[in-house]
Amino acid sequence: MTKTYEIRKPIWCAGCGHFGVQGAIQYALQAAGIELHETLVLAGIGCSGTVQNNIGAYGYHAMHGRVLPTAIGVSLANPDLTVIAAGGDGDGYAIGGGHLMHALKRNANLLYVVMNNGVYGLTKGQDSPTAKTPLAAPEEDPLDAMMLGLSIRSTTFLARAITTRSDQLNELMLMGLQHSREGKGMAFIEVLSPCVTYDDTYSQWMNKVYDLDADPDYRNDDRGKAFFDLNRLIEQSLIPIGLIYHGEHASLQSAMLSDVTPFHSLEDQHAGHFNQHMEEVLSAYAV
Amino acid sequence: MTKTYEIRKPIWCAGCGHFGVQGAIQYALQAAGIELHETLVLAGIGCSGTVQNNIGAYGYHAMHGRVLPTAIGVSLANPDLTVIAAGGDGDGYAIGGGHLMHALKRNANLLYVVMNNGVYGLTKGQDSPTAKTPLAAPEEDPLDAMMLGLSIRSTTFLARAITTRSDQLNELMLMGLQHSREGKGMAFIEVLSPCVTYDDTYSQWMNKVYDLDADPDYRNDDRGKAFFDLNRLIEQSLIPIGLIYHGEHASLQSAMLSDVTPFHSLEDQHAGHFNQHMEEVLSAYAV
Amino acid sequence: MKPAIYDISAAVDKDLLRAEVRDDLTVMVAGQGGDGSLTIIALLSKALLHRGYHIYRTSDIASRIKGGHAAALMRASTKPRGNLGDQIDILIAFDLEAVQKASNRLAPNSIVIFDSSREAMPPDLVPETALMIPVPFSRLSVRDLRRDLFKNSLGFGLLGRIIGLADKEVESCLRKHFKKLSSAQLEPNIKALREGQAFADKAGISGRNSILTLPAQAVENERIFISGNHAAAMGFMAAGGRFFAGYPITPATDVMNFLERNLPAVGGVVMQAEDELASINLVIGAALTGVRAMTASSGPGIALMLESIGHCGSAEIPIVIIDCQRAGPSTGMPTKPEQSDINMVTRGGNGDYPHIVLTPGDPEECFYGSILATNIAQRAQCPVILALDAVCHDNFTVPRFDLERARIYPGKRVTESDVAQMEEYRRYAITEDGISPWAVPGTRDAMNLVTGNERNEWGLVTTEPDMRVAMVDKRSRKIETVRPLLPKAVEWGDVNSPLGILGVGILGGVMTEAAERLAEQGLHFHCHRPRTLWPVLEDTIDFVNSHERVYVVEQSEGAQLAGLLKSEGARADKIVSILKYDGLQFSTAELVATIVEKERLA
Amino acid sequence: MKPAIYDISAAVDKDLLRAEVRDDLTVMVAGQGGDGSLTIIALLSKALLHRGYHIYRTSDIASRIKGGHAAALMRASTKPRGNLGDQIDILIAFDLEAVQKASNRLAPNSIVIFDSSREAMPPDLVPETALMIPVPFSRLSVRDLRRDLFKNSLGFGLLGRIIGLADKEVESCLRKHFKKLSSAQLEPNIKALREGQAFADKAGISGRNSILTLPAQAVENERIFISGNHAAAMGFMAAGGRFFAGYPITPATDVMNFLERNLPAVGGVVMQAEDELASINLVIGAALTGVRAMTASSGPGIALMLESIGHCGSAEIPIVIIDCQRAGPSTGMPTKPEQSDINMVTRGGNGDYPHIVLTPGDPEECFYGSILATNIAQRAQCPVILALDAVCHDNFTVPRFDLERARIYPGKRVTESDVAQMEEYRRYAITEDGISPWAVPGTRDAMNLVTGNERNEWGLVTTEPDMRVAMVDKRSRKIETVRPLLPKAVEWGDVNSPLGILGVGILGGVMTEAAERLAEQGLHFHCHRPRTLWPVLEDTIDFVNSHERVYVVEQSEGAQLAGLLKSEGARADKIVSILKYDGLQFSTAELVATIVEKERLA
Ligand SMILES: Cc1ncc(C[n+]2csc(CCOP(=O)(O)OP(=O)(O)O)c2C)c(N)n1
Ligand SMILES: Cc1ncc(C[n+]2csc(CCOP(=O)(O)OP(=O)(O)O)c2C)c(N)n1
Ligand code: SF4
Ligand code: SF4
Ligand SMILES: [Mg+2]
Ligand SMILES: [Mg+2]
Repeated sequence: MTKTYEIRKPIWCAGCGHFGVQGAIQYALQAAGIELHETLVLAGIGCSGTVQNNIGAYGYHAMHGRVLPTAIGVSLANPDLTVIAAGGDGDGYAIGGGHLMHALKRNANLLYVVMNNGVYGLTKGQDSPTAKTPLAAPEEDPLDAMMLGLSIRSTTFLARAITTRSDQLNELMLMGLQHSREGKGMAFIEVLSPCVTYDDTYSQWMNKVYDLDADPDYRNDDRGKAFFDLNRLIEQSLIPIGLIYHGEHASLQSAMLSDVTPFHSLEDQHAGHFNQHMEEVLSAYAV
Repeated sequence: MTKTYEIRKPIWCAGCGHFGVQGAIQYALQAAGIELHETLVLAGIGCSGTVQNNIGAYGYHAMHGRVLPTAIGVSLANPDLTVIAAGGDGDGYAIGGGHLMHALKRNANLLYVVMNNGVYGLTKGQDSPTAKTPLAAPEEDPLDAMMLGLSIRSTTFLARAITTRSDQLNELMLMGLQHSREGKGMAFIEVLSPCVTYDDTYSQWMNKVYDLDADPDYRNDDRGKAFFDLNRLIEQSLIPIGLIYHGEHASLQSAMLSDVTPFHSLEDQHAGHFNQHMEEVLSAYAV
Repeated sequence: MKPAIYDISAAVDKDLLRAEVRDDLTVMVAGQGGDGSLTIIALLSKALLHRGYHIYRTSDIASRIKGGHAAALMRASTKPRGNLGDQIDILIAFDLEAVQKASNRLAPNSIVIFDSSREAMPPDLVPETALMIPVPFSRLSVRDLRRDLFKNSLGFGLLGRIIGLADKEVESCLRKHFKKLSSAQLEPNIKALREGQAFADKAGISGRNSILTLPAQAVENERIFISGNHAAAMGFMAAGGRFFAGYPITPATDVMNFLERNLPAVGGVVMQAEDELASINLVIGAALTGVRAMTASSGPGIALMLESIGHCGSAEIPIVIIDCQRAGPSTGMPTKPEQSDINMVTRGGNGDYPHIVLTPGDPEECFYGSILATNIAQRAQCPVILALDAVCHDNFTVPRFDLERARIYPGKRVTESDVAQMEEYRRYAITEDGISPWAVPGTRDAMNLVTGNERNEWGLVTTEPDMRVAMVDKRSRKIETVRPLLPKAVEWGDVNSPLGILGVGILGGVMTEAAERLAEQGLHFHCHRPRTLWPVLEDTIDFVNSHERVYVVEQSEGAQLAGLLKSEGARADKIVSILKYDGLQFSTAELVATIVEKERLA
Repeated sequence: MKPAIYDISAAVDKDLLRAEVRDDLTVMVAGQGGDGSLTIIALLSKALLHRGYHIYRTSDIASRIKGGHAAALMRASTKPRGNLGDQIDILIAFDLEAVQKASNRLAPNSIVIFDSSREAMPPDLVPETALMIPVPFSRLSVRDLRRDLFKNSLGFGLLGRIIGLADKEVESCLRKHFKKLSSAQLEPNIKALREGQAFADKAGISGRNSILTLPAQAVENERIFISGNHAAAMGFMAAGGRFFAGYPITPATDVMNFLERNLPAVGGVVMQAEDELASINLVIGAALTGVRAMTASSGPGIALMLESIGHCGSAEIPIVIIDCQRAGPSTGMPTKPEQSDINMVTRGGNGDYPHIVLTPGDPEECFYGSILATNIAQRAQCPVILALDAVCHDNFTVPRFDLERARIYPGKRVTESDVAQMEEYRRYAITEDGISPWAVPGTRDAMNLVTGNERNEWGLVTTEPDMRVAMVDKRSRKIETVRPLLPKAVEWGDVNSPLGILGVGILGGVMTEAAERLAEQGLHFHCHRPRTLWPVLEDTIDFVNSHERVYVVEQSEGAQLAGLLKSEGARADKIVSILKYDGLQFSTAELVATIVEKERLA
């Protein structure tokens, strides 16, 4: 076998939540039987944004905040690839917030994993948009990306997990991966992934999570009710986890690629292939 | 009186919804008794982004998509000014989407008015994020900025109006202006403001609006229920208008400026004023 | 149709009806946005294209919504000319502003057709020797609901008579142009056309007794009439381009429009993104898979893309970017031309990154240049920028593009079977030519990492000084590798003259004509138009340094082109800058006068 | 405390305990992120500052999370030196990587203290003549929970003995450094310090019998020890800066941190924005009200701000931007220094826009330069950029800043009563000096419009060619108006020499030392360090053109500084570029060797 890059050992601090997230991605890829060479892991910039080096698939390190448009570009250009985008809460919710909103709206076939630790780990501990009491404006409420996801009508898969509950995390990761692989659209999974160095929230979060998967009354297929319930839980200072929403909506691929020739293989790109079309286009300009 | 710029006549197409929005802003300023020289109208880029020329207040033409951070900067630097930010749906929801999310989270004292026409008027009619059936991906659902606003916990004033119902529009505009003037935070008003040239939606929208203000069962102070109800209406292809949410939350100003000296007047800025503080700061570096 | 309406026109002096032969004619039609000026010029262009003329068509419109003042201009000539004539020979003015705008450019013997139902014409706006033809367009048009169409057709009918087109010719042109209209919609236009002709009859202007005439020209080669934007978009497709993402912005939106219409049919994808950051990163995503991908924008949007452009330079991702330059800085004047993004596109991003910038001079070069850009991006695995100026929106007559010349060079791509032969596969292998073999995601056993951090050959992040230097040097080498493929400058004029004129893009046309006229005055110039902006090619530096004095003509207040040349070794004491930044195009007369004056003082 | 642990150290050769006097010492401490290398160097710096030495302190850390390799370096010297010595005199190595990294820079008589409880030392890493002191740091430190603090204090105790500091001196230094710790927290550190001293005792190194000694120096003026980032942030405050918005990015975050701590107390606002686009537009908003406002970032973030910077140039909005340059392109090497944003900050945005770029060479210049930038932004109503290089994070000894010198010049501001005297008030009035009187929002009867579109004097959008030209020219004129206020270059060395050395920023130190040494070899140079990058000042162009040969030294592969000078008129044939882009700082020895070699070939 051709030698390729040596899978890097994670460079995270001992105890960092990101280890668990990486484990779940690896679990899901394996459980779904997806080959590494058919997988592209795109990551943002941050501590979280090194996960792509540790998996053995194709990896891409996006610019800070841009992992989602890049991942959508990949997913449209080569629908055969398994596309996993990953990044931190700073990457995804601060500088990348606008793209998140639009990615959720587009519903492209990809899995997006946010490692939410409430801080900017790599730049040494500034508050992220999910920080509990931001230094600058302590009365600002943290952003809840699941609520945001619910507010956008074309979302099809929204889930939150915590690294301390790895079974649930693994299961949700696998479901999300399959959702995207099956062409049902974008799976968005936020993982509570504490930063032990700059804001160790393990015990705080473990005490606050509320598992919707374990609540028989919760309906993850009803957007309005889901929002209502989440809002109530948040008002009680709880953090809802589990499969928050699961619905159906045309994916970006189904909307954009339904009638077109795939064009991702090199062989398709030879001159002459589309000459007739080009001649027609050109003729419209003929004098 | 010193002569200043000649208030420009609107350059919009006859029948453009934006006329009504401008009228409502003018109405609100007058009804609230706010002086024009104490008002800064910031506008984005787009057909909508010319409204600041037509009012007679101080005006600023922001870069495309950046009107909100600019407006927040103004509102923090000089809390005495009345700050009105305005722009189109392209400006506010596409390129400016990330800023919108964070502005809603910050809840600064300002009024933000989006003229939603579902198209990019100035660039000649491309689909905006609120377009009903976007050309590129016809199955994508339009963005509903009120739902988005509800999903962010620190929002305090969310309303939607339509230019054809000017009484309601005027009233909401006045309420929003007062909300921000009274230091209660950001008032976000989306106005359905049809573009007669590129997508004349007047009759379509007039038939679809559902007036929450007229619905005695609607509770605009209950975030969870409001979302639930809006979601139901949208699923019925209706467009909810009226005061969608009205709540309380610390404003950015109250969080950031409570204990500090105002620093917006030129007189405060002379050397010596803060010399003692500076000497202390400097001494920390003394050898 | 009440004959009364024709009474308004007065008969034209018989002496003028001599059907004077013209081989060069500049026409302007202007009025408010809804007046249909652009349509009349489009119709006239078509008619004269059929007669075998070279057409250059441009416009001058306000960046504001429908409405606002709009002028359309056209030049028909027997020689190809990429610019307008100095003077306007015929003006159709739907309002006073139109006359004011044209005023100082009207030829002494110009023909001015103006809307007599609006304001009165103030004195001194029009040369005394001009022929004035008052037409009550507005009054006539109130009779018709589709006001602008009516004005179009009426104006075109009259214009056809004035320049000696046959009524049949004119009508067929109109029918073709409106071929998408139903016959019920077409009918009033034909009627309006006839009214225009009847109006001419009344004024005594008939097929034989026209004022001017432009005899049919023999045409040797097939020609097309196209703008730079369309040509560049077409070139991208022809070179295998299959993914485009963009965000609307004047004057680049047209590229997206063109591709939205034409790319999906061959399996391509066109996406309108939420902003420019998304556009370019969507493009990067597509490019990562090996698909040829492009975006287009203008100054403000390109500025937002600079981090990403540098990233592609670093991470070795092939993308194509079109910058349709417009007058800056900031939002500037969105509908006005300039060449003032040269600094930005050549050296705007952070750090030192390899990339290539081409600057075509006409739609033909836009087409072949875009093919080259698309191929060379793959070849060098780096960003390639096409910097267009007014050429992006202006229409030119050019030889029909030869699709056979469009080749698709895959570059150093490696397939699964290639990889199977290799002991190890390193995405960023240090190679002699600076280009690393590239296996795209999906290729078995070739897994690799792509990053904008500095990295080792496998794509793993490193700051090890030797590896860093090796990587930077490798990236520089690839530009040297492709340098011989980059388009050299076009040179013409007097090779022996110690005096030179240098300019890029659309200025080629005005430089040509200016040099011709200067030669007539005994001032001989050697002309040079670079087509590659970055890297700056040797021939351009040599050109400057081997002449005594070189006029560097450009549309930028900051003399960006001159600065670029100097920074790459052109001698400052050789360069005399001629700058224009008023939002208008250079005219030949203006350029000639400036050079004559400067030569006098030199 | 079991005495057993001291048995591990061997006694040092008595002959070495001569307390050799040094006036220049370079020390490096390195290990994994948690090892506390930075603390030891900080403690040592403090101790030697007290002895009256000039200190230059820098670090070399991985951009990755806690952990990763980190080195801290310090030079103490009797002359002020803005760079490290060529060779490392003392190394404390917590792991093998540290020794490897330092290996080729170790002085022949260097002292190497290494952690003997980890890997064995491979041969040839350390000069044979070096003094090796093995210390089982890790083994010792397992006894302590706060491992890094322990290592710090132990290492510092030992180091103090080696360089002849009194135990009292060392302990008081430690107590001051850890003054925020509770006494319970402090206790183990004092214990560890004593262990370090006891270790020295065992090795025979005592107060008298030290290996080196750095005698106390007389200090004439008050001095401070500070980094460029802190100095620039302080200058901004001193010049009345009251609003800062930023987004974290290495190595600029420090500016935000400093201001978060210090600005609110005087009524200022510091905001962490959601991204760089928000940062700069928050700043623009504040600036619109007349408040002095600033942002800071590094390459990738500044790239995102270019549209906004050009906008401020166009719309005449005064803002200050700090670019803490780091090695690019793209994400590059975030913790490594470079000077490769010069193109971007001088000419990166779209169109031609007026602005100013300063590049200070040490923290003192950062402070006064930042004051100047803040004032001049108001004066010229345009963006001013401070382009910092490694000076941003490195610490220098500089004379205590004179706050009395900090003046706040309001520029052409007009108040309500001024306006009341005016017949009309036009925000963009065309003035001779290019600066228009400015009434901020809130001023009665002075309502005006601000826009990035081209505009007339009232701020109403226009494309009228004459107005356009008048506005562009006005904006250019204001740069000419403030040009005399811009800091000229610093020159030193042999004024009569035909040979020059030119470089900016932190390179001043290494240039100085190199020139001294070259002079010793009979090669005399005239040195020139520009402090204004844009506009390029005449004195710099003159310097290049009036010498026979000028070495332009810079940290950029693309020779950006040389290119900039050439584009503004410096003769290409005069310039010999010396480039460094391996992520390391220039060393004097390296620069001297390069120049000697090039001179030999010249
Ligand atoms: C354009 C740009 N701005 C800022 C940075 C600096 N930066 C690197 S990582 C990061 C934030 C990381 O936080 P997060 O995304 O939450 O990831 P974490 O480290 O917490 O996993 C920032 C601001 C950058 N690389 N690029
Ligand atoms: C950075 C940047 N990108 C693109 C543009 C071009 N542009 C101008 S207005 C506009 C959209 C306007 O749409 P909208 O905000 O909905 O306003 P409307 O005209 O519909 O009122 C765009 C894309 C720009 N000015 N700047
Ligand atoms: S700094 Fe925080 S987020 Fe980063 S690796 Fe360490 S624990 Fe994880
Ligand atoms: S184009 Fe549309 S949005 Fe713009 S002014 Fe006209 S009607 Fe209004
Ligand atoms: Mg984080
Ligand atoms: Mg719109």
